[in-house]
Amino acid sequence: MNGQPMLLLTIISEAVLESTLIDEIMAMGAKGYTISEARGRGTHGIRSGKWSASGNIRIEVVGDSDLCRHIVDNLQKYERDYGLLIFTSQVELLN
Amino acid sequence: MNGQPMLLLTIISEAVLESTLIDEIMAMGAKGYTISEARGRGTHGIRSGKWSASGNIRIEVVGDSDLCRHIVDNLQKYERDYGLLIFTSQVELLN
Amino acid sequence: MNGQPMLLLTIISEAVLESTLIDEIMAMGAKGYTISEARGRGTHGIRSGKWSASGNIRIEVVGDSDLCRHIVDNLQKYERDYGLLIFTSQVELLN
Amino acid sequence: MSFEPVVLFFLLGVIAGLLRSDLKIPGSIYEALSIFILLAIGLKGGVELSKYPVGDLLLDGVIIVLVGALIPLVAFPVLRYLGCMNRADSASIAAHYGSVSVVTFSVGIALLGQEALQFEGYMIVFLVLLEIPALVIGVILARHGQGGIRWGRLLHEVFFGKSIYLLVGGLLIGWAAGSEGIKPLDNLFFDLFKGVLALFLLEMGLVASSRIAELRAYGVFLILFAMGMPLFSAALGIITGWSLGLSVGGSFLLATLYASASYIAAPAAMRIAVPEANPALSIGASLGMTFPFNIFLGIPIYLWMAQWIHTYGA
Amino acid sequence: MSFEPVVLFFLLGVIAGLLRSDLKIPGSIYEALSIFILLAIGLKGGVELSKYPVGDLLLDGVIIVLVGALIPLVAFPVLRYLGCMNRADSASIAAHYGSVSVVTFSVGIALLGQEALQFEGYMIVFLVLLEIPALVIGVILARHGQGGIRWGRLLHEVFFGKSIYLLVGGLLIGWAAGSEGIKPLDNLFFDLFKGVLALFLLEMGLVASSRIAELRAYGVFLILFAMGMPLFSAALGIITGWSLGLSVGGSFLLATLYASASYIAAPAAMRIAVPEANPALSIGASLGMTFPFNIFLGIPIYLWMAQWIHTYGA
Amino acid sequence: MSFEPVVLFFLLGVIAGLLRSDLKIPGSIYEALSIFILLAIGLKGGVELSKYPVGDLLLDGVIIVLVGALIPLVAFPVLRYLGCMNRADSASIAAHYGSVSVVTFSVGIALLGQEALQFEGYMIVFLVLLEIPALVIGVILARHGQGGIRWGRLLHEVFFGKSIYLLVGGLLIGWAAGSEGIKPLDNLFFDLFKGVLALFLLEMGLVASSRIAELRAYGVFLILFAMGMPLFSAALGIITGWSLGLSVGGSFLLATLYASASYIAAPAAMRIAVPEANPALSIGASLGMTFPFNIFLGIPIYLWMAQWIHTYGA
Ligand SMILES: Nc1ncnc2c1ncn2[C@@H]1O[C@H](COP(=O)(O)O)[C@@H](O)[C@H]1O
Ligand SMILES: Nc1ncnc2c1ncn2[C@@H]1O[C@H](COP(=O)(O)O)[C@@H](O)[C@H]1O
Ligand SMILES: Nc1ncnc2c1ncn2[C@@H]1O[C@H](COP(=O)(O)O)[C@@H](O)[C@H]1O
Ligand code: NA
Ligand code: NA
Ligand code: NA
Repeated sequence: MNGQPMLLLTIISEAVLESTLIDEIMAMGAKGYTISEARGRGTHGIRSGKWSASGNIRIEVVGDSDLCRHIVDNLQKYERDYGLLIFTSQVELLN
Repeated sequence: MNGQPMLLLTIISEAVLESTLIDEIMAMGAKGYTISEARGRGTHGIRSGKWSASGNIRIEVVGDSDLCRHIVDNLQKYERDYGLLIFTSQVELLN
Repeated sequence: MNGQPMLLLTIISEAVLESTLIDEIMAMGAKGYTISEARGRGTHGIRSGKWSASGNIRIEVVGDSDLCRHIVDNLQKYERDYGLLIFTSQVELLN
Repeated sequence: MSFEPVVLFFLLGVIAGLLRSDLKIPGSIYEALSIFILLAIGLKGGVELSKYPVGDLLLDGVIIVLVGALIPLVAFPVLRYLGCMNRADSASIAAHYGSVSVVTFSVGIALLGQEALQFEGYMIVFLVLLEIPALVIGVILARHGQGGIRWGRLLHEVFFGKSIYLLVGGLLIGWAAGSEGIKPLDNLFFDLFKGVLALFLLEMGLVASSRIAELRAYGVFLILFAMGMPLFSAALGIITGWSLGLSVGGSFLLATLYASASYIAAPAAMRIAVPEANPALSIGASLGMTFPFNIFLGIPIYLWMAQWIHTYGA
Repeated sequence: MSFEPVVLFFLLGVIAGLLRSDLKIPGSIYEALSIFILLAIGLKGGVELSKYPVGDLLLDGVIIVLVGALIPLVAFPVLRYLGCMNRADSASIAAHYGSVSVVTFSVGIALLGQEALQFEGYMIVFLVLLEIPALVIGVILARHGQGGIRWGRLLHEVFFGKSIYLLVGGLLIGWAAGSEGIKPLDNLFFDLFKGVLALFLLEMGLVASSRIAELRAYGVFLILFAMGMPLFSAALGIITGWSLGLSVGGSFLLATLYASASYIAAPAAMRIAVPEANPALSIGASLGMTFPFNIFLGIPIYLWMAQWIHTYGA
Repeated sequence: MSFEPVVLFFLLGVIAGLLRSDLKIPGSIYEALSIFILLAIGLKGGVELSKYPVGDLLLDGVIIVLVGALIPLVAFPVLRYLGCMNRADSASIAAHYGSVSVVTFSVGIALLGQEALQFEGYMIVFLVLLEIPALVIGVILARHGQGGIRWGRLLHEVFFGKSIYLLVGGLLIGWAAGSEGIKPLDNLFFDLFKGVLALFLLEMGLVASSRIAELRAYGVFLILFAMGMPLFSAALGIITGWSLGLSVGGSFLLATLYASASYIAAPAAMRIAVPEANPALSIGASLGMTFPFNIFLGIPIYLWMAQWIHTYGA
């Protein structure tokens, strides 16, 4: 399998930020993204997903390290006020 | 933690392919798989998940690199016509 | 991107274990966790997610290797009786 | 012109989508609403069917299906040669227009209710019958001269796809139980039908609004096709219904069936059987254009056409 | 033999599953339907209960619970020694059969409605009472001679598990509000009950179809048990009901309760309290075999049994 | 004191949450229930509105909105100076209390139904009107002297947020269709309303129970505020309603509107427009304390206040 080394950027955030984050991500030049629903717990307390205001989303973007850095830099401004968890991992893109 | 090094194969695809992909994956000898619902955007446009025809799924298979290669080779034929994103990452299996 | 190297611990288990596992994870000192719904197949058969008793969950915890080891050690006792899949991968935490 | 307030919910959904409102109906609710509508229509059809001797409907059924099969056969060359589209896309779109839309049909029934017009209850049976040949013809058109149709897979998709399965299942249960046996279910499946239809139209509006934008990218030909084709099919339906001696309501419903384009059964079946066709085109045309055209303009026009031919025909 | 059309929806679901139709009811809708059914049954029971002085039911209740407790105590040795199953599995299956199924019970009530037979409204209270001891006995049987039962966890699971909690909660609200106070809720909880039951049975059919296949793997003994046990329990119920002077409908419902096997409360409780038991066995038997057996064959038989004993008994 | 059994479902939810029952209502069902309630209220309001000449309501509307705008303007300094909270939190909480709760309002209507009291149907219009200025004032208070309000984003959130959009949309559809045109939808939107409200209250109870715990962390001041503020606002409402010559039911509903605090529209709008405010505080107070206070104690008190002033006033 000679895949292409890439970064997988995972962002976990409050669902209310969805459209804002997506706009930022696409503006930075991402080719796509994948979203799934999540719930959880962190420094901002329990996010139970029981009702609209308490759900999280999990956004994944596959891209090169430049793209990921740009996105992360741009999301810095949301960190103070919103529950966010951002991490990358190495993946091999196979198509 | 002396886990076993393994590959985690992640496939993001249109929900309509679910049973086809699962059949392929099990036929290649996978011991299992995990599916979760997703939505997203890529070269095939927005997949909003709003209705049955527009949802994505996220399939994960933990296996050795042989298995993953076999699966990926077998999925090649769907790439032309369907929205697919396939990547692997290194994991340590702990049970 | 000078992120912090961390481990991402992923646990896939029967939904009925949710509160038990969460209690264990928080008791081990995790700062948070993220849960999403899943379904799948493994040695314990098909878990279709069609009804309450047959759904899986996917728990993710970002933490250092000590924390992950503690959690994994503590979950050992559930492995005999419950469908569980546990693995870790290297990530860079960016916030 | 006749007007049915339930279509305002569709408008509400479209506007919400265009204005990027955060209103959204969860996917699982969409599934539940569509299961409800398919089952309810099937049950209603079955109850009606139980009042007729099936044999009497046979000839009518055969004629209606044969005429209906003309629709994809006319649509295909128009798309292929007039529209210069590739074979797969032409075939897939033709299948969508040959197939039918349960929701468009339901709006038609709602309008008849409001206008207090009768119709032949067994029309619902034809809804089921019309779905099937269109999909098969679509696949044959796509594969013509290439061989390699996976008939097993296709027919499985057609017959056991959610949409036909629930319609046929409901039909059989309604037929077996009859109007007396089904009575305890009336409160759910019949009395709530129109309200659920309103909610479903709201959701359809949300979905369609994103399709409208997409459709624009494919140029003027597809837009014209998406409005002209239903008018042609409806005319075919009116004439067929009138020739068979159906009532005004029956001819109108047959026209509505012919004119409607599928967006539940056909997309799923075509995605499997003709994967190289671009679903954005067929769904864009059927859901983004033909569906709103039908419920706002088409349906009132078809009713007027049916009334006209029954008054001045012959 | 008596027949209730609502069970056809179960059949529709089973066939969809066996034919691998793409019909599926989302998990969240399953949850919503089951919450509705549990609440509605609870409310109905509470309203009925408010018409009786609770004291009068006490003796009947104690007898019915004590006789009901025999069921897991009989099932356990049969499974353990006749079936050669291990202790945990035998105990878990025994608990499932000692516990009750709200949906089976609802189908029983639907049949009484169709046959225009009366029944003692407070029977629903026994539904709640019977669930509890069976689960406790199951755990004791599993742990016999080993100690280490986590009673706190178990009792929490039993009393605050969704199933009992909603039944009891509905019961109390219905009882507090009374038949007048609950009237504005009738449109939702009572009038729609049978329709929702039909949808739930459709979903149960989809789920059960996958269980039927699994059950085959466990051989003929479990299949025989899954049909013989309800017949035995039903006989116990008929005799108890008749001895207590219940009506035909009441005796029939008691038989149905005894004969039914749980697949909501028991699986959840057993998975927590007896985790080494294989859930595929207990759910396979109760949902894959006993549930369809009861709704298609058992319930008509039990009604016939109840009518027989009330005619020829004594 | 007047009592409406539907609130028992809220209690059932709270207790389930406190006892850590595994009962949970899936998020998608919550969404569906809230869409239903918003649409149904809007439709009802629209039907009522179609019976009045809109011009006549104009003056009343302006006064009611102006008086309503006092609420956040009073709440802000109380929170900021008496409660020593920071600017953003004070402004956000003030906006929640200036805004309204559709469910609290619905419980109020349910109580009037039970007490067989009339009310001015167009009150529902004010529900919509009151939501908007409160949110705008909240943002101005938060940003005062700092500039940088993103008005476009905020107004989009206010007007096209799910809550206002569905209320207004329902209102317009109800108004366009009128009481005759909407009749086929009555079975779903009006007859089932109270039952759906009961289910929604069950879910609200589950959600609120987790908020109650959180609220405790923020001390006694916020708890007192969450009970005192609605009493003050209700008094304002009673006096305004009585001065405008509304009926007892109308004055009571206006008091209920003023007294209620938002937990659908306001949290979403404030999270976007004043992100530095801690949502745990505002939602904790409005949902964890004011909502239960209103439905259990407030509403009966406001009714009593309205009856009192209409008897002894002037
Ligand atoms: N250590 C962690 N591991 C996994 N997920 C986390 C962790 N910390 C936070 N999260 C997720 O990120 C969301 C926001 O985190 P926070 O801002 O810390 O409240 C939480 O609701 C969780 O879903
Ligand atoms: N760069 C990306 N990062 C994350 N997910 C992606 C990316 N590109 C595509 N996807 C996902 O894969 C699906 C199919 O992609 P495509 O075939 O490019 O339309 C999309 O709907 C997304 O869910
Ligand atoms: N090889 C695998 N790859 C991905 N997911 C798996 C795999 N094996 C098991 N799983 C998941 O883990 C759950 C429990 O596994 P098991 O205990 O093997 O039944 C399954 O239902 C799947 O969701
Ligand atoms: Na058609
Ligand atoms: Na039993
Ligand atoms: Na208010």
